[in-house]
Amino acid sequence: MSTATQEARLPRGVGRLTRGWTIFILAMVAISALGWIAYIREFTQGMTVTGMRNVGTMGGATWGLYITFVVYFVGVSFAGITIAAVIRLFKLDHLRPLARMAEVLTVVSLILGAIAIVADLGQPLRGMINLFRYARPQSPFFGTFTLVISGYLFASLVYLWLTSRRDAAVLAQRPSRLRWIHKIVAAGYTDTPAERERHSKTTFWLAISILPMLVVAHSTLGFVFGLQVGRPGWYSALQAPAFVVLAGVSGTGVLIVLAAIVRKMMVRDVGLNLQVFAWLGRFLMLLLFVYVYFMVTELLTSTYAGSERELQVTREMLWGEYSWIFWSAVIMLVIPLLGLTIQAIRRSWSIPWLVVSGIAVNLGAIGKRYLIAVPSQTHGQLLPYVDGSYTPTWVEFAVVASLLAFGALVIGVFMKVLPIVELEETGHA
Amino acid sequence: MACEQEEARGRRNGALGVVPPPIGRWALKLTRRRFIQGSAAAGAAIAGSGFLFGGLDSIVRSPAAKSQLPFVEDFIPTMCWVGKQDCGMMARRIDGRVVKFEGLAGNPRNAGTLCPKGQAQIGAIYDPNRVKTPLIRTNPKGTTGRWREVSWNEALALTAEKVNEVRARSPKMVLWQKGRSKAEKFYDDAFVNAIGSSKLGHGAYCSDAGYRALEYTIGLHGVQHPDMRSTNYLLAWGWNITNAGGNKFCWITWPQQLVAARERGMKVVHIDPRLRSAGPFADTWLPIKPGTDLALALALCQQLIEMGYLDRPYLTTYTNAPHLVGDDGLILRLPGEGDEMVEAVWDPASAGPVRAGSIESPALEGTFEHAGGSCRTAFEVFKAHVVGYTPEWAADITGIAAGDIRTIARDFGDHAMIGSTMVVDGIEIPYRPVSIMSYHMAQQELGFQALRAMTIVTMLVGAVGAVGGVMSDFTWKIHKNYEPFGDLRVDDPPYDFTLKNSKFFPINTGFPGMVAKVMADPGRYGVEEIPEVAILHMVNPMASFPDRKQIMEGYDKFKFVAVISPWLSETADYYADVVLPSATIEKYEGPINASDGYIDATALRIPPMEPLFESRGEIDIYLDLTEAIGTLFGEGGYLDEINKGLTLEGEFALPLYVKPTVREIFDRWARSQGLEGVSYFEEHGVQVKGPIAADKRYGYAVDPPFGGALHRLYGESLLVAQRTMRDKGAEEIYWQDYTALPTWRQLTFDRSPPEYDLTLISYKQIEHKQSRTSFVPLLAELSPGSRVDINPSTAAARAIGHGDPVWVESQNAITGETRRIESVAAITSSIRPDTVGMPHHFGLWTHPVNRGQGASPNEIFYTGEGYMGQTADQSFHVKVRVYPARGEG
Amino acid sequence: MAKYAMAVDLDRCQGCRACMEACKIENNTVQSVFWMYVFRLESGEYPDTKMSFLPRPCQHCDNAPCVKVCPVGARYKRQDGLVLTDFERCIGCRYCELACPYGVNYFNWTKPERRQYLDFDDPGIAAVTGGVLPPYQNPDLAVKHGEEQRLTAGGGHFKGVMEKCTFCVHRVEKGLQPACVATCPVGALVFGDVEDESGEVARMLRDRAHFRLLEEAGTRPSVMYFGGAPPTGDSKEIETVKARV
Amino acid sequence: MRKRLTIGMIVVGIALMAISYFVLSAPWGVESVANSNPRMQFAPLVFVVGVMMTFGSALVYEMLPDRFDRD
Repeated sequence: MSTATQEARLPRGVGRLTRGWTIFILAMVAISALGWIAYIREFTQGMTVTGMRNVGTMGGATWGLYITFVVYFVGVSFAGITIAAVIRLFKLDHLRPLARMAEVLTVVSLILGAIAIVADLGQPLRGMINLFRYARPQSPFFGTFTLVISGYLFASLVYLWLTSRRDAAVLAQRPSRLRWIHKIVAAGYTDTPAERERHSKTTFWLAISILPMLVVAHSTLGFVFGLQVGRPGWYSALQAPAFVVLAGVSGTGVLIVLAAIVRKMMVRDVGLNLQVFAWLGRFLMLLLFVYVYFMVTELLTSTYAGSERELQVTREMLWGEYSWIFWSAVIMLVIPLLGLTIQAIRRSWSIPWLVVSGIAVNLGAIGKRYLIAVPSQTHGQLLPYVDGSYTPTWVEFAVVASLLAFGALVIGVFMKVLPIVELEETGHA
Repeated sequence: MACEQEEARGRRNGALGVVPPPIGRWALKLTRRRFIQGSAAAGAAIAGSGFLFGGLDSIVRSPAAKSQLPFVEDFIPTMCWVGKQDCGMMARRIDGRVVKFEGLAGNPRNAGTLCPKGQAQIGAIYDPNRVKTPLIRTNPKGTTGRWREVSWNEALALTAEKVNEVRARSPKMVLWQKGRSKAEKFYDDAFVNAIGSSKLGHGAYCSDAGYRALEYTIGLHGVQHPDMRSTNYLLAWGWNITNAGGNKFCWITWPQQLVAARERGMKVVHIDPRLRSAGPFADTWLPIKPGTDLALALALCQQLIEMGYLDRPYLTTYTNAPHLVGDDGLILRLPGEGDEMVEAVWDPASAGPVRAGSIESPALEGTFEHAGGSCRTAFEVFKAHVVGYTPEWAADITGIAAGDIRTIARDFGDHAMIGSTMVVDGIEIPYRPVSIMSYHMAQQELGFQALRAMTIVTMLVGAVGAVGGVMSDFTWKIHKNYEPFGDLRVDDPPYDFTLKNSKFFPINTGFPGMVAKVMADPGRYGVEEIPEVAILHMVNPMASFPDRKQIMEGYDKFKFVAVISPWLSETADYYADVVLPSATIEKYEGPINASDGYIDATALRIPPMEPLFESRGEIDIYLDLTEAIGTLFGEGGYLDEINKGLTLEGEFALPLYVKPTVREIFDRWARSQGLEGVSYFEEHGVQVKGPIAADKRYGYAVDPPFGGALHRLYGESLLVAQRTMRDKGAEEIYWQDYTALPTWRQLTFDRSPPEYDLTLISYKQIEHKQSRTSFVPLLAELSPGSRVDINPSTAAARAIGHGDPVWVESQNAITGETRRIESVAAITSSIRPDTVGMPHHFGLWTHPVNRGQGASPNEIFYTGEGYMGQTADQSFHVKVRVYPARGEG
Repeated sequence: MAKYAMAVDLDRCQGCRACMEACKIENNTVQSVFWMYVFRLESGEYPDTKMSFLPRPCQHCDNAPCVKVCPVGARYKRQDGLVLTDFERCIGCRYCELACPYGVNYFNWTKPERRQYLDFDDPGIAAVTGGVLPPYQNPDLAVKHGEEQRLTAGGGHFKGVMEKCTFCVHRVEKGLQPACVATCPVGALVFGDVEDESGEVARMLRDRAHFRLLEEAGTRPSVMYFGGAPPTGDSKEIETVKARV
Repeated sequence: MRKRLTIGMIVVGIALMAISYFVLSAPWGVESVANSNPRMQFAPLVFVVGVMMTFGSALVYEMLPDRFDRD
């Protein structure tokens, strides 16, 4: 037999480089490259090439698109690991096909978040040293960088690896160019009952320990904004919980989209059936409900009881410069919510609809992240500075685009190295 | 922090600002300490450098960092150069390079502090856009110049040749024109005398109508300002408190005295179309209609008289109020000793006219029959004159409520405390703690008479020269104009090109705008000879004078123009044949009065470093130029004139046949002042001579009182002049304001068509000085460019938003000409709705920093009949309409 | 140990902005950076217009939000009350700027030499200054200060790090007043040790009422304002400088 | 043995986190004065190592071959 046909037998299309896939990968590489060009420009000339400027007399926003996406990426990571953990904990076996992609999603988006932070630093190289050298727990930033980026990323990686070992082992039994990788990942896993037993135990405990840490991690991110008295529109106890929930929303959204894509790609049924999507749909609906509720209370407090400046920021958001972003974000969140609710009631789920909702809520989420970051800077000055404005430059757009592309790239590659959907329990030893 | 406590105490004693320790100790201590720290820093710098720690983008430029350590630090006292105030500065030098200017503690004018302009001079001296070498023009004049860099010798030779060519024929046709002169003795006097040229100042654009008014009325060279240490109630009449200075002193001296006075409880009534000028320092703001100040002043006179706030002893003794005026408006005269006639007063005792001064208490009021005719005291005439000028009448004209006018008049009268006295330096002097700051009030159509009326307001309560009252000049020496003004000369043509003693302007300020007009059309004014060569000294007529069009028509006539300036001025750009680069601060200059009105002091500008590029100090330039012209040496030469100007006699006199260095000249002068030499100033920067005694400060206390001048309430000679002017066929527009008593009439600019519904005024900003600073980047950053201050309601009515581009279009009510400029709307509630204001500092083009700064209102003001006063002084008012510039092709 | 503070007398301030200029020259800050800023404010409607001036240095808060949030301790509070930035440690995250309610932080968006006021690469000038940039560069700024000997004085050091008013630490350690205080023509700015009873600041605190900016934020500023009144929501800024680049 | 090692790692990991957080890193306290420097440089690194150890324990637990126990 030629290796080709042998590889053809690798499940889940692992190792099979279709034309479409290659084109996709090349495209992603191209976009990432563009981002690098942009970033090198920023690195050499300074952040003057971005649209960011000082608040106050300079009338700008000093945190812009980058931070918006840091928050967004970390948010996306949330859903992945949560769902994976939930599946493990509550033995939701019919959702197992989601677990792997969920885990991958988490790892990837966390990496993107980390990169985005570095891109936002004026002294990135110093940053990488000084954060490890001097970081202060007193700074809300501390949690973001220790817990979220390092701890959380590391934990997810461990989790991903452990849960991938069995599949790797299975693949390693077959000859292929990727065999060596599979051997490494399998790390001597021989599918004995004892090992399975031990494995499920480990993953169970991992899941248990990851979940609380998750909440902490995302809350700390919320605190980065929520603890700032000096920023109308930021200082709020709701900031942290709202962050967690919106994180869930965006993450679940991406997961739905990803699942749908995988479903399309897979030649055989891999168990990504309507039932799975229905569950995701309900989950998303639930989160959306909670988030919209938070949003309303937030608005109510800031408009009803808000200080002069609070009011101004809210005004700007609702009717001013940022209204278009705000209202489209609201629509992007509310319409899917309605759609999902209707489907939930009618107990009939349409995958296309879910995908649309998935994309919509993510756009909505990005919009909301942007609105948290920017208006409070341009219109939230407590001293009588003239209002400012912020428009990202191509550099920022390019860097963000390349980050997204890079994420897609990694997932794409992963698919061809390890099964993006777990292999069924074949039971053979 | 010993130094700090010293200061704290200093502050409480009224001395403001930091007191830098004496230089010697300072330099030593510092240099040594820095050496150690320096090397430490150097080490750190190397360690801290490197890619990882951003070393690549490290200390702005690395050679700098290296060259600094170790370094030598020293301090050179000098003087600011940009303003009229010449504040004392301390230049901090590192290895001989000036790194900062700070206030010179010892100088009374600024007490160790500096304004933004002074601070920013560091950016001016290092400006790479200065004129670096002498330039000779290579293209036709009247347009942007192209230049050839030449040696000093070539430039001087050419200038000398052209000057001599004209001097041979008639020296007066060489015109030396200055904007500001910082060493009159060397420039206005010595140089001008040495080459026998005519000279022209900027006065008529400034407060000169006011100077003439006070010279005429009280014999002093200056306009009204308060005795700030004692005044309790001040009419800040158009005083741009937070942005500009005032008469004699300027910003920093005035603000320092003002805040002290405020803390003492002085009330400030701000009379100005803009509130921005006084800002928070106004207790009351009377937003007056531009150009109507005379009406308000007359109403105040009417009220003071009505309410009986009169200082009769003063009026009777020191003014011509009791002098008898006949029905013909002329003063009744009686034969005195010999054949001279003496003005008469009414003696109640003998019920007949007697010679003024011959009795103690003549009648101040009353109408009397005498020699078949009736006569009244001048005061009686004045009373009758103002009786119609009621607050209600004034309210319509000025836009100020009648009630407010009454209140102000009453408060003014009350605060005057008429009859009270105070003992100062052991002399009992009348105490009238009310005053007026009237600087630049003269810059309007009725400037001369408005200032006369405002002076009379203070005369009525006897505040002139009283403690807390009205000051005007440093001294009470009667100005040389006082006598001649008593009998104005009105000659027949041909006239001198300044129209001195002409039927047009019997009182004449010497008005460059008018001169330009005359040069454009000499025949029209009966002038035969016009200047051919101009030497421009620190002046930029094209940019800083109104009516650029007019100015250019004048300058087109010059055959040769030499410009002395550190930067390529706009005038140089268009008209200079030769540009001689002068230094900014880096030169010896002076001597300059450094008094603050209470302490007498003299200061000298000391070069903190060598003149940059090939520039030279003006005195150096004039030494070289006169040498080239051939009038440096000998009797009547430049050196001789300097000796006269600085009164260098005997051992101190400059030898007439040796070319001295400037430092040597000042060394002789300093020694003639009883100092060890110029080194005294090189160490201290200023010579403080001590407090000014009461008998020098207060008119009542000097001997004779008021310097012996009889204050002219009634201006007979003005009336006489008017009659002669009419006889000689001058048109009404010239003679109409020559009236014995200030008389209101409708303003010319008000006759513009109704669509020109706004009045444009121009103003000064604190960040800038005339046209000399808007190209200094540090200042251009603080105040970036032209704007039109416009009231919200006015803007709304024209659909103009803040920051919108707008056209400002002016109309000349006499010629019908219209002009327009584009600017940017600045919406502010601190200006009258019927008035718009623009800063006058912009509209320059030769310096890269000026690009995009926008236009200057000077371009749309007009010079000439109707837009200048009776004394040939520029009016800065014109009717405009303002409309959005967008949507227009 | 001294505890430095600044007193601002709003009854004296003429809004001339000399302090801003003195600060820029003393600290060699680049274009459109204003460690010291003076608001010119207008409120009310014609003819009842009110005007006021409000100098805004860094408030050097005792409970400084910027110090709290700095992830690497580059922004720190000294025992003598000064809040400073360690230019060699700052990583340029700009978190301090967002935490600060006063808007006093300025970031080096690009290499300082690119934001000079003029192109000083002129042989004529170099002849005098030896190519130093800016030509009036203050050497004290290259020197490290304080017990910790950290590079904290002056501006325009590194690309990508944060800057702000230092109360002229390099002058204060020499026993001089901050540049803004030294130049203020009307003595509206007073600087000194609050704990020194004989000092001017302490005296003013004894004799006169004062307020501090945004006290409700709990930042406990070291800058006290005497006379005048805090800006209201009605206060509108006029005559802004050229800072939007 | 494996279990012990695992638990050991978790304990040490958490200990490291706690120590770096409360002891090694910048001192706590309301006043912001003098909490700009960590007591020990690279304390945050210790924290991160702690996190990694804690979760790394899972690897040990799962991957360490059983024969360890047998000996």
